[in-house]
Amino acid sequence: MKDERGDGMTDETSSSADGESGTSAVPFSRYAGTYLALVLLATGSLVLSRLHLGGLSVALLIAAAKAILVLWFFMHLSTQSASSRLAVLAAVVMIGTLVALTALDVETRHTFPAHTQPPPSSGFYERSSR
Amino acid sequence: MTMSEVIAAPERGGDGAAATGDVPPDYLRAASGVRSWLTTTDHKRIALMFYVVVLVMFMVGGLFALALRVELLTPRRTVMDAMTYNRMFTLHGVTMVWMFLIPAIPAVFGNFILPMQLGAKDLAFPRLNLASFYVYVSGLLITLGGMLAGGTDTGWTFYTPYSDSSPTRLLPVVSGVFVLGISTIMTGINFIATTHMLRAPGITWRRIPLFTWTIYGTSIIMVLATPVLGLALALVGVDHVLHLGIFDPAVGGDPVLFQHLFWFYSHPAVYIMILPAMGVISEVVPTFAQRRPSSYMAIAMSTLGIALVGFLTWGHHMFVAGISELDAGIFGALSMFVAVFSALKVFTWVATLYKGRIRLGTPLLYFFGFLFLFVFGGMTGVAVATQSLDIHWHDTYFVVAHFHFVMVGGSVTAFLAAAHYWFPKMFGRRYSERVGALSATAVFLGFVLTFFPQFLLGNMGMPRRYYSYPERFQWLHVLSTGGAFLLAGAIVLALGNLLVSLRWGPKAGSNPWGSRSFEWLSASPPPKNNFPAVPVLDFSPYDYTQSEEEAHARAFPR
Amino acid sequence: MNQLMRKLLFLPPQASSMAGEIDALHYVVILTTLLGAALTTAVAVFFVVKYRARGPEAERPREKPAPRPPVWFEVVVVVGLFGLFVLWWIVGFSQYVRARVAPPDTLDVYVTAKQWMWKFAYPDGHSSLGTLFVPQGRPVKLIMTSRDVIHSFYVPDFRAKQDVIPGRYTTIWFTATIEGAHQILCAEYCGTGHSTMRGQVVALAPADYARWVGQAAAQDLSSFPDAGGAATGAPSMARVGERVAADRGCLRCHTVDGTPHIGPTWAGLYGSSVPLADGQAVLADEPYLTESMMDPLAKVRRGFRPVMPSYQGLLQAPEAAAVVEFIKSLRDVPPAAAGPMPPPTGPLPSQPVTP
Amino acid sequence: MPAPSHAEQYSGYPRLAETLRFGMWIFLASETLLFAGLFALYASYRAMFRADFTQAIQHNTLAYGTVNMYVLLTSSFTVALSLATLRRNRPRVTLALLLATAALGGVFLVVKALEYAEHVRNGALPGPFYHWQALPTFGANRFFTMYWLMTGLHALHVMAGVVVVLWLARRTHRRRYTAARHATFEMGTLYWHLVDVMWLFLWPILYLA
Repeated sequence: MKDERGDGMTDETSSSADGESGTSAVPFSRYAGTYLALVLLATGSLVLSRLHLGGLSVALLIAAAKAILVLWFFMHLSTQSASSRLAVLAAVVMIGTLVALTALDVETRHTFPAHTQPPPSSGFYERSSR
Repeated sequence: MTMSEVIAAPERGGDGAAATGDVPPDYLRAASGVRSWLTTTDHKRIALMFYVVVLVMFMVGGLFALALRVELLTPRRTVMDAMTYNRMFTLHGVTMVWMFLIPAIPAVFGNFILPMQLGAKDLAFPRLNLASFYVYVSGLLITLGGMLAGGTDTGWTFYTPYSDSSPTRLLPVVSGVFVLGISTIMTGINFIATTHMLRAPGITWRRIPLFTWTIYGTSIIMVLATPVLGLALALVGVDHVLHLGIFDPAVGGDPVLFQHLFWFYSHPAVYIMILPAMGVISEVVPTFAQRRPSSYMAIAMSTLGIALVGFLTWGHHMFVAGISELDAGIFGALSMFVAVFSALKVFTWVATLYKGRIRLGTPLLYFFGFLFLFVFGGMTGVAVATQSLDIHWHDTYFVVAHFHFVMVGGSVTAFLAAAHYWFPKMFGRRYSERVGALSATAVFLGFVLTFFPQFLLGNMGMPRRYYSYPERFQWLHVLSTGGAFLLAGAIVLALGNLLVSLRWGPKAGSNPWGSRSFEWLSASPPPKNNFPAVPVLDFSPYDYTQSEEEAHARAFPR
Repeated sequence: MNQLMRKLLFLPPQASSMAGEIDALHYVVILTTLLGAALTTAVAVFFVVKYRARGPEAERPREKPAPRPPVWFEVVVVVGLFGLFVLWWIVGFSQYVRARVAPPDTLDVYVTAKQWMWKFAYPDGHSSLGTLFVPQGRPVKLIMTSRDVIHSFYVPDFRAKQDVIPGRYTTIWFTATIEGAHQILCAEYCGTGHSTMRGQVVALAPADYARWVGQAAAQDLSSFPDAGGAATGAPSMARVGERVAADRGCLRCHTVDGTPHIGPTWAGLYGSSVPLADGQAVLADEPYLTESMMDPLAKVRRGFRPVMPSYQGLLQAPEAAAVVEFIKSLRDVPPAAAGPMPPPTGPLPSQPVTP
Repeated sequence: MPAPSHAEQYSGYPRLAETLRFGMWIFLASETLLFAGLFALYASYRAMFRADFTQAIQHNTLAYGTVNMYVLLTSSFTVALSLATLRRNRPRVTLALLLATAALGGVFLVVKALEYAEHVRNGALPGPFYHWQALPTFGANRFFTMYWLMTGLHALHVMAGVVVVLWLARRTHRRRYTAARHATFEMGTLYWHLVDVMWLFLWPILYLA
């Protein structure tokens, strides 16, 4: 079966806006709104940590929300081609893999203690308790 | 700029229509003088410059290997002392991994062939391409400087805490490899951008030739894994100089964490070395069988599979390093998963020979060498990933034999196959098939004689990186050393054959192998902009139901 | 069959309990590998010979594209292969866990790896350099640490290997089944003398081992540097540990008969679950006891004030091992109501009380 | 602006701009992987010394970190605005915003220097140089070693970002960019945003929880 002739340009390349004119219509208010949201989230995260609520997981969730805001609006990921979003996704997945599997190793060490005791020669305690 | 405008104005590019007889000069004669080479942004010339430097580094690494093999002839001292031997195996590792295997196929054949297979005039960022060559050369010089200053003896893995306390000069070698990593990232960015953005009209993702698919998969690994190597080496370098105790157990650090960071890069790095080799084989087999690959999607998707799942399996290098059993179990399972993709490719290649019209040629002979060595080497990889067996095999010559089977038996054999397969396209000449066939057979025999005894050494329990060894291992080492010299001679013969044919080889037409892949649509050697006009490639690169003339007519409509 | 395959593959003798089953899996995996490679190449050669381009017909383009194997065939091959690999993983992982986690009642020997030598400290007080004497047929657990860089304790005959990491304890266990000497090699690169860092595991029959233990104990124990006056016959490691504990002031806070005092009592401590100040509980095994001596603030027992000074640098590894043995010897002394004690009477240790 | 020599392989400037942006996004993905290694080390050492880490975080200089957080958020806002005003062809405002961004970057570095000075006074130095009496534990040693590595690498990236922003300012001053042709300008702003996103994640794990 012969391949059909002349189907148009590849899907990605024609989807993006035609050059620069498309993105200039972004109103200033959107930038200001994003900035305000970021500051509010930062302050919220600070207050939560001062009240010792939620701990690391909540703080990281808020940080992720702020990161998505910056990526989507300030860095215009919304108007980028699907390939750029793929790049961001791949980076996030790889970081998650490295952190997760490394920390899992340390977390589940049973046959021997997870963390180290310095050999006698290190003299660590003399220095720090001087 | 809609589709129709592009087709309507092919001549705008000022290349002159091929039909009017003033054939554009090929890229070799397009400009002359050393400056035109050193400041070129033509991906083909940069590929040739990479070719020369990569081959030189291959020879340097090979000399280190021969020195090691001579030393291992006798259980005690033969020609050098322990410290020299330890530096020699480190330099053999660093040279072969970062200066030859990783750049070899992507930077030489990827640079030359990828834009042509996509129908593009050049890579997305030609100046970045030239910059990556100079960064590569400067990385080389820094590392060679480190070698002359005595090099280091930590092995190419730089494990802490020995790399912190090693008396040798570690910093130059580590910073040289860091710079080589930067060059790898630059090349990776270039290839991904070109594959996404610069495909000729008509090429959808299902019509990209398979070699370009593997270079695209390799570039994903290059871009995502190399930074972690950069960080790991930077930490080791800083630790060696400033003693910040990052992994130092005396202040609570854990040396196993460095191994996590290092192998997070180094396992995908072995896929950087083997994926392009698979790409070359995926081009050679359909051409010599004169038929389409038995399953295009199998090879394309397993390339992406290897590129992505390859990131999840680094723990199988650390089964006995002191990681927890649960973590080791997870890594073991994921390692089995990634092995299936390689096996799928092997079956697809063999199935591609079915009902083909097979012509014999040197690249096909290299394919046979590749097939047996890669399948046997790859399967021993699955064996080493089986956890209880790895306890006995880890850090012995069994592992050395495994990765040489895959790296030398796989990547180097495919590198030689690519060198012969694309030789007519790159230089417009043919090499002598007889000498080619002889050297291919000699490479295979030399290889098996060198590395098969090392499997047995590993089973007997001979550890890696041993300067002196118990007497019972000696006769296998003598066998292996003999094989090493035969292998070295065979490789020199193969490359010598190509070198000679550069000058005295008969003229080659634009498509000596009768392949339908897109790079063969242009002249050999191709003009500066690869094709007389922007080709319309809306047909499969493995469509042997149309003749070459039909394909040419479809690609360059009047 | 087993011996034939072992000799064919150049494998060393199977001298440990695990070696036999590991080699069985080895034969299955290696045979499949050889078969797979040979079969694939044979099919390829057959296709090349059968479908060589012959005659002018080969030059004309094909009428219809070449046939593709049916999808079900590809699926079967992939799933079948994946199943085989997962099967290997299942067997391999179960053997791996059994090879890593020691059985309960093992003879514990402390191993210290130092740049280019192995040092063994036995529970009954004496130590040896380079040669490890073990009873045949009884599981032996090695508790290993390194003084400088990463080494790797590797005995090919036992199919056993474990990296020895500085600043941490890693364990390896085996049951020697064949008497005689089995070579120890270092498998992780550790410097110039990496290839000369060899030793021997000597497996003795139980009778010989008993006689060896008696005979070694009668020797002068000067080889045990910090044992102090070893005049009264052959002190076992526990007795040495008791003297070290007395000399270093451990017994000023820790009692041995279960009565409460400043620190938790050692009676019945070994193997019990210790409730910690931060709510968790930890098993009192060698690593916990050694860690509590070197870094007492890491895991403070609930109900006790964190006043214990660190013995870091004051206790050498053999002495620490001796004290641990002494604590283990009090394993079955019934602990009385070991609650916190009334306010201290004697002088508190010098370190200021942290909040 | 003279079309670069390889322009003829692109069907027009918009296509070249899109490719440059895509290339930049790949570079940003690669750059974040550099920090992934440090996040993995931090997570592992935190898993080892859980209590010591929470204790060390409470002893860390929260004020400096929070000020730096707001500084970088504002700088991200100003650099985003500079791109918007460039697209509205108001180069003078763009220049002002770029200089403001660079200034904020400078403020960040000054605050960071003060913070480092305080840590040095406390003795909270990495590895064997650590001698802070208040926290004599291993976990604190590990925390401050990771603290110095992560904030040090991030500070290097902030310096590089300031250089990039100043380079953009110089070319804006020379009217190199127009509303239709400013791909390299956008690439510079993307790099600065990356520096901000990095601190978004460093701030909680080093100062908050």
